[in-house]
Amino acid sequence: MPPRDELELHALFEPDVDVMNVRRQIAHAGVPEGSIHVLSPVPLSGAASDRIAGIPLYVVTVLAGLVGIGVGLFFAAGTAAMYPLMTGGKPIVAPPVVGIVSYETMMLVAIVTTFLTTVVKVRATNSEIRFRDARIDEGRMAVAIRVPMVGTIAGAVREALEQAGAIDVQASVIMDEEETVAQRVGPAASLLLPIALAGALVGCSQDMQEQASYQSQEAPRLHSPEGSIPRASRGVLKARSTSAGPSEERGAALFRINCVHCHGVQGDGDGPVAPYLKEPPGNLKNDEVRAMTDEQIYGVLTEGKDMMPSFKGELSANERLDLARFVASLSRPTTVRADGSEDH
Amino acid sequence: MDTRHAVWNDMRGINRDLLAPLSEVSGRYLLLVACLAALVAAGAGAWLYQIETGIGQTNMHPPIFWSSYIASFVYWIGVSHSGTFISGVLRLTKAEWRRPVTRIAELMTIISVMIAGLCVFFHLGRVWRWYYLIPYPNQREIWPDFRSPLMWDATAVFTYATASTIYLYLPLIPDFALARDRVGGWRKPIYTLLSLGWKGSQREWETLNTAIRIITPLIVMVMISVHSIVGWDFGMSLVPGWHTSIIAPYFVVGAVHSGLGMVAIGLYVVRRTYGWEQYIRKEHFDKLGKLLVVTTLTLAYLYFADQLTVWYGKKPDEMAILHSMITGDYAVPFWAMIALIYIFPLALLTNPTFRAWPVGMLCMGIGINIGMYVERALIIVPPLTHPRLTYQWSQYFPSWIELTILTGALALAVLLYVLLSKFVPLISIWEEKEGRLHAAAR
Amino acid sequence: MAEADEKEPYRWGMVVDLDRCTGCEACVVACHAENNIRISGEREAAEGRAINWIRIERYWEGEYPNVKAKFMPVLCQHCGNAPCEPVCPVYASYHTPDGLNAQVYNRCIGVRYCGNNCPYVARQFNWFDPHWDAPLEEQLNPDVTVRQNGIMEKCTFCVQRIRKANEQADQEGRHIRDGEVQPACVQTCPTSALVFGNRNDPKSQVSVMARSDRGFRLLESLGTDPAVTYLKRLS
Amino acid sequence: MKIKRRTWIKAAAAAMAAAALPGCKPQAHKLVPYLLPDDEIVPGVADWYASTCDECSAGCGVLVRTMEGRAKKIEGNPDHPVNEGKLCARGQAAVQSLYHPDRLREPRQRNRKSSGAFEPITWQKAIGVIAEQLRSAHGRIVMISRPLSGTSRALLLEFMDMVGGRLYWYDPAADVPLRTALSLSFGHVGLPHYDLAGADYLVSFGTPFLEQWLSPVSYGVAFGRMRQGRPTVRGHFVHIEPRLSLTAASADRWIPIRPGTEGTLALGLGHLLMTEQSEHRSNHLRGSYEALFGGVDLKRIAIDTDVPTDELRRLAKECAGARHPLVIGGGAACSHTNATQSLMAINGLNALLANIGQPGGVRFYRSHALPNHGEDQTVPWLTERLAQALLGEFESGQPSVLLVNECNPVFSMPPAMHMDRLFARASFVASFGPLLDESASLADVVCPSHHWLEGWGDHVPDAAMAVETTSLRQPAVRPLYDSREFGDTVLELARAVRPGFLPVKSFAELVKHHWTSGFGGISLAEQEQQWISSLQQGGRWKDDAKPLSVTARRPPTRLDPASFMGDEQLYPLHLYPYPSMTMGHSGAHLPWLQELPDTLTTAMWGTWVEINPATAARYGIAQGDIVRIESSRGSIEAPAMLFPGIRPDVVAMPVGQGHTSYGRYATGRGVNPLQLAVPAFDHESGAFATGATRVQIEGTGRRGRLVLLQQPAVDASELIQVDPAKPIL
Repeated sequence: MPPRDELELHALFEPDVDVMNVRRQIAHAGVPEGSIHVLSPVPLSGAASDRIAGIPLYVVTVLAGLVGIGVGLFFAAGTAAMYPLMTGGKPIVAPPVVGIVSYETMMLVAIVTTFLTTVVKVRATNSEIRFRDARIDEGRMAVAIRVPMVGTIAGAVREALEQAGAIDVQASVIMDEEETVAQRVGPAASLLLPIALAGALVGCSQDMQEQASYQSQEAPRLHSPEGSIPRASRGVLKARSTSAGPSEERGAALFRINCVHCHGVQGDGDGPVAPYLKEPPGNLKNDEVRAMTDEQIYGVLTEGKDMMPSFKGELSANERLDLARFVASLSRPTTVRADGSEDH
Repeated sequence: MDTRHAVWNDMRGINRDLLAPLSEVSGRYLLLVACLAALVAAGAGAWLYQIETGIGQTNMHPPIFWSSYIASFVYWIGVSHSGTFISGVLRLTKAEWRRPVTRIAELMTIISVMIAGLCVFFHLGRVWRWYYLIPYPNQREIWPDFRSPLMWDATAVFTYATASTIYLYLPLIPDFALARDRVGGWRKPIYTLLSLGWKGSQREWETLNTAIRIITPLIVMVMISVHSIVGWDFGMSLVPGWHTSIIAPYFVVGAVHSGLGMVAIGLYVVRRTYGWEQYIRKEHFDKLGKLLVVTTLTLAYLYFADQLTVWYGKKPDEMAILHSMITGDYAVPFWAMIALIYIFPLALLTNPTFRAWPVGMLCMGIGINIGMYVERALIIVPPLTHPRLTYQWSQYFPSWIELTILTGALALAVLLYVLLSKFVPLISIWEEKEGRLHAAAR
Repeated sequence: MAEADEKEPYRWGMVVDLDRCTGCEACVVACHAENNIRISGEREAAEGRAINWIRIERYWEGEYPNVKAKFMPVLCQHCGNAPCEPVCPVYASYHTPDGLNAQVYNRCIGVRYCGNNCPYVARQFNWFDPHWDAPLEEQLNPDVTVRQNGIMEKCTFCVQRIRKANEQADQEGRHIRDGEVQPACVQTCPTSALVFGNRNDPKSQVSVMARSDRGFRLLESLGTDPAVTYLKRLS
Repeated sequence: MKIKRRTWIKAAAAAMAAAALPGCKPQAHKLVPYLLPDDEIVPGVADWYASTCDECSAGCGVLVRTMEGRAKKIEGNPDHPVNEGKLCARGQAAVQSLYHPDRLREPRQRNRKSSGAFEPITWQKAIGVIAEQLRSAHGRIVMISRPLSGTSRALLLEFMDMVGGRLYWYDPAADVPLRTALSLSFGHVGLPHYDLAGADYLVSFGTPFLEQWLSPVSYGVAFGRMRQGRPTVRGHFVHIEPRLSLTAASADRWIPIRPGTEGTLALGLGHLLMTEQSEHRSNHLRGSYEALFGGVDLKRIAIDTDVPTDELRRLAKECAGARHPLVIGGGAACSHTNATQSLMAINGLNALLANIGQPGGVRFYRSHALPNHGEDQTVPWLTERLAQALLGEFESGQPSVLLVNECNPVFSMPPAMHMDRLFARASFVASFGPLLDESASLADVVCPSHHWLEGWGDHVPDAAMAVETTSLRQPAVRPLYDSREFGDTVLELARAVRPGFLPVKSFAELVKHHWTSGFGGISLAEQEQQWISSLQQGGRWKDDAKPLSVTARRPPTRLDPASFMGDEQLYPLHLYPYPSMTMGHSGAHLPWLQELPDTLTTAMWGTWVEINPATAARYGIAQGDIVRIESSRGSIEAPAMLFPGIRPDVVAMPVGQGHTSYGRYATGRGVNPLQLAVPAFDHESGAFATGATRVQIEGTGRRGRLVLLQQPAVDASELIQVDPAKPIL
């Protein structure tokens, strides 16, 4: 709305004035029909009403209604199709349900859009008029005309108004107004703040994260009773269904996981940790180990030997047996195959 | 012609009368606000106690999972329909006597919808997780289940709340403009904002009237859909006594019936406190009484149809409920309800002198509302206390926590109404003027 | 009857032989021990809030001296068309592919419509937070969530046992054998009145017994298609 | 109110920041690794320990699910012959007795003279004090213990021989008259094996075998088989009892006889079997039973027992016609002054029906035990008459030391026996139970023993079984408190009195020694292997038990009518106290059992009195009213329960509640009906006739509080349904 040098004339009339006649006179005085506004405390029926520009309101409502149905379809049908969860044997997308929800959203969007259009239209029309005399509400009529400052139209219109019986005519120059936008939005922002804060509070409760029951590895840790043997005990050797590969492979795998860092990849006792230990880890290929039976190696694995810790808690009995067999195979003269390659 | 002229001159008097409540604040008013605030505080305290310790503070137990909170929710939604029904239908039928009544009724609508929403929160077991009901995108890829009648409820009540706020606000714009020019102080900037710079030009009037003419039928349709959905909350279940096809129309008519009662109360109170005898005339009470007779007859017919089929059909699980109401544990509230919402209205409202007697209409309004509250409770509780497996039959009576919270909610409603009456002119000023002009023109 | 879906190998169901049930309620205590069900105490029990996922209903028939007491173990029937599922606004109650009516505790906001809609009153509600005097909480089963107040709970056919059996069977590359997974109540019932198994497998014991001419289903006329079949008592 | 654009942007930014505030982290969960890895515990994986339940003397095999050292759940051991993988409610609730909040945490001593409060003391001091008393008692020692078996029984016998004391078993649910009748009839000490699973026609005289009787789970499993176990046969079951008990509810027919006339009915049945139905049954026994069943007037019997003669004839005809008839007696039949005689008559019926030793009948097996278990010594039962004699002895100036192990005579014996006076008179009392119950609170020194889930032991079933079973008990969790194994306490006491009592280091080793020595001559390693496999299996059960051929020695010669205490006019009704089906005599301290609704009345957390609706109407009593029940010994009050399944001249009350000191869940809850019991004993066995008291009832006008599962929170729920279809319009 660039500031223009214009003048706004206000004429106050008695309620029983013939509005149509006044309007004709002003038009006759050279003012275009569009810039004459008749102000009244109540809607005047029939003739005095100005034509309304722009698309009729009911079209907006109908269009908004269709959009509303689309929104309803998305919410009820679209989401159900995206996250299909069976409930009560009912179809994932149930037509009557989608119908009801779409009906509601249609109404919602239609009414809200109609309202917003009305607000825009009302703002648009009354922004052209600058001044409103409080006495209109006490049973007076008023006519507001906007005329260019320069030129004789203003004087001609003022006369026509006095002739038509105006009680009081005023004129006011149109001022520049740009801060109204901020004026409008400031209170809205302050409204936003509490809502954002309230939203923040909600995400803070931790239902059922703190369980009364003891989760695994939660303090205080208890030990199993001495002497008792559970049904599927780890400490008792049992004939095992050969689920994984042969015993050698399992032994090798366990060796790689548990023993390599001290006894070295080949079992020579030169593992990466060896230099830092007080006593060097045993070389598994020396003859002392070769002389040991599988059971003895199994014993060392179970109880541990001087620096070496007991693996009773780490490995089950069968795992220790596989490991013992593998260690034995390391130091025993490997059965030389026909092609001379050693059997590791 | 001179009467029209008299009307024009009298507009100043109308402004003065109808804007009077906005300006003076009497000692009695402050006392009323104080004690209402105390009641609301008690209710809020009881609610926090219930949230803190658990919803076990109520007297609910299996098989009774719904009780007084849902009964209050249905009651307040029912009362909220009065506003839309009266202003909507009366505007559609262009009944002249609607003018002073519409805004009083619409204000009730807004407030009771809010209280209804609040009752839902009282009812939730984990109320701090209410936002699971909102369809917001989340990484858990889970969404509210729109197949549940409660989600229809959520959508419908949200739509209804927004629509009725708009329907209240539109006719208020001219009155805000009028108030903007006459009331100073902290309310002036708010009025300025809310009046959208209203000047009263014919084009604005035309836009406003078309908007109201468009939204009126829509909001009546929304009103009917919302209370049918509230009815379907019960209709969709397998509970004997709830699963009936008549429940939707029955709820809608019930809503209007209790709504009209509440409007009658509103009219009498506003008229009595502000002395607006010549605005709210006996004629209004008479017309309201006529409407009440219509709703009473329809409601009686629907209720009789429902219970007749149960009684004649003699299905054991439904008969048990009927028995518990007619002769069993719930006989006293049942017969009190029958008297309050059917017998007294039919007996008294049919004779014109009673209808025109405001105090009578006040008592009738109060009676109908108490009766309808008990009726909602009797729709919910007896069927739940008599499930099909007789082993689980039980009893229920609200606990003191529930009663405190619900009285707090009622006090909050009245408090909001009383506070709003200081901010919004209770009778639509321009419609009053327009009405008088029309009357004078005839 | 929801049709047996080939893709999904399991559809769990139970048979209750009323001719064997003596009302000894070992199943009730076993269920309390397995599923961390709270001790509600006298006051809460008097208010009708004692939580039992399975209860033995006793109905009197006849007058003294020829009076009879008939027992009816009632638990969640895991219905095919469960009335409690579509009414939940937040999907806290839905039907799993293997035929269980699942109750998601973290999702439930306590609207309690499912409680109303269950004709068997099989759903229980947590009105207050549970409390165990120390050191009773040592006994709580870590595989089952301890529910807080505001949440609906019900029999889950000991879903933690079913899932463990699923994992075990997948690990060994086979289907779950008939009778391998048993809820706590079925396992401890002295007279073996409760039988649990896969209704998709016609040769499983539960399918065979369900076809017995003594078989009936509780409140079958409501069309809920319950997964629990009762066998009529003969005396 | 002008806000510049810039200020507005700042406000919006602040709002956004506020929204991002709440990153409140959940509480940190610490994972605590083991310092020394535990060889059995894998985090998140359960260990299953096979053990034997010790909540009652049946000894069912259990598997205890333990997660990281905490017992979570008890389940039946599928391989165990007693319960075949099943468990009763009490067995399932045993985990709560392990973690019971009121368990004694360390030995305590009470100074009788001073305040009487218990102060904690060390184990050495406790053992020292008790040993000192044992030494100075010079043989005047009485030990009352729950019935033990296996190694603990042998150890206790040896200990008592060593200190020269007298040992009595005491168990309120022991049905002593039945055992006496069996030993008089068949000269055999142990309980036979009633083969329900094989029977096709069962007549039960008051036997609560589906509630808590001898071995409830094995009878439950057998009943299941009797009903639906066989494709073509469905066992028929008739129950004869004044009250419709839980067992009667599962019967095809319930016959409500007048209390105390079970024996008379048996006579009538025997007479009919010998005369009218004789062609069905071989009557080689006719001679020996002629005296008893011969001269009997059926009409007289019909009047006495209030059972019409055609009912009696029908019973006899069906009994004789059945292929595997079985007659069992016990429970209610044991609670009268003619209990033993009635039971001998009832057992006589089995002899008449020639089902002794037959499948589906009464089968006797050679009682077996591991070597050196001293099975030849029989330990006498502490009957109430014997307790009265003991009291007389103590009061006549010869008080001796009293040792009490895991039983509560002060509460379970009727108060008329004045057990509290016996405890007061004793020179010194020591108690070894886990809880401070009524008896322990009168003791001078209390030494808590391990819970059975924390200790070692073995168990030989009380009743004979087709499979020779010995089950083992191993700890599933480490002991929670400073308690000791009962066996260890006995060993230490013995060594304190006489050093070098037994070479073993601990009771666990003693059990292992008994078991491994029993495996015969195999190498040490093999013995260890056998021991481990027994522990994993939960015991040892060879499948063939050697049947014992038994002949009916001395048939009963006469049957006296039951006598009742209290004047007929003043006290017209019979009091019928029965062990509560959920808690039994000693389960009141467990919250799960308190909360378990009694299936018939659906009442929980309290005591009630069951009255026939007609009688209640006559006295003007409604459901839930407080009723005063009065006998010549006193009066108590309890809420009334209208109970259609009881004779009009009988009022029944559950026994098990009314504790004064038994943990927070039982103390001060409910009322003990045995307070009304007037002293009357069964002639032969000396057991207290709890059913021999006459009472009067009257409404007090006050409303009681009945906590019901059925029709919850309904204060005046009539149990008898008003027929909803009754036309009212």
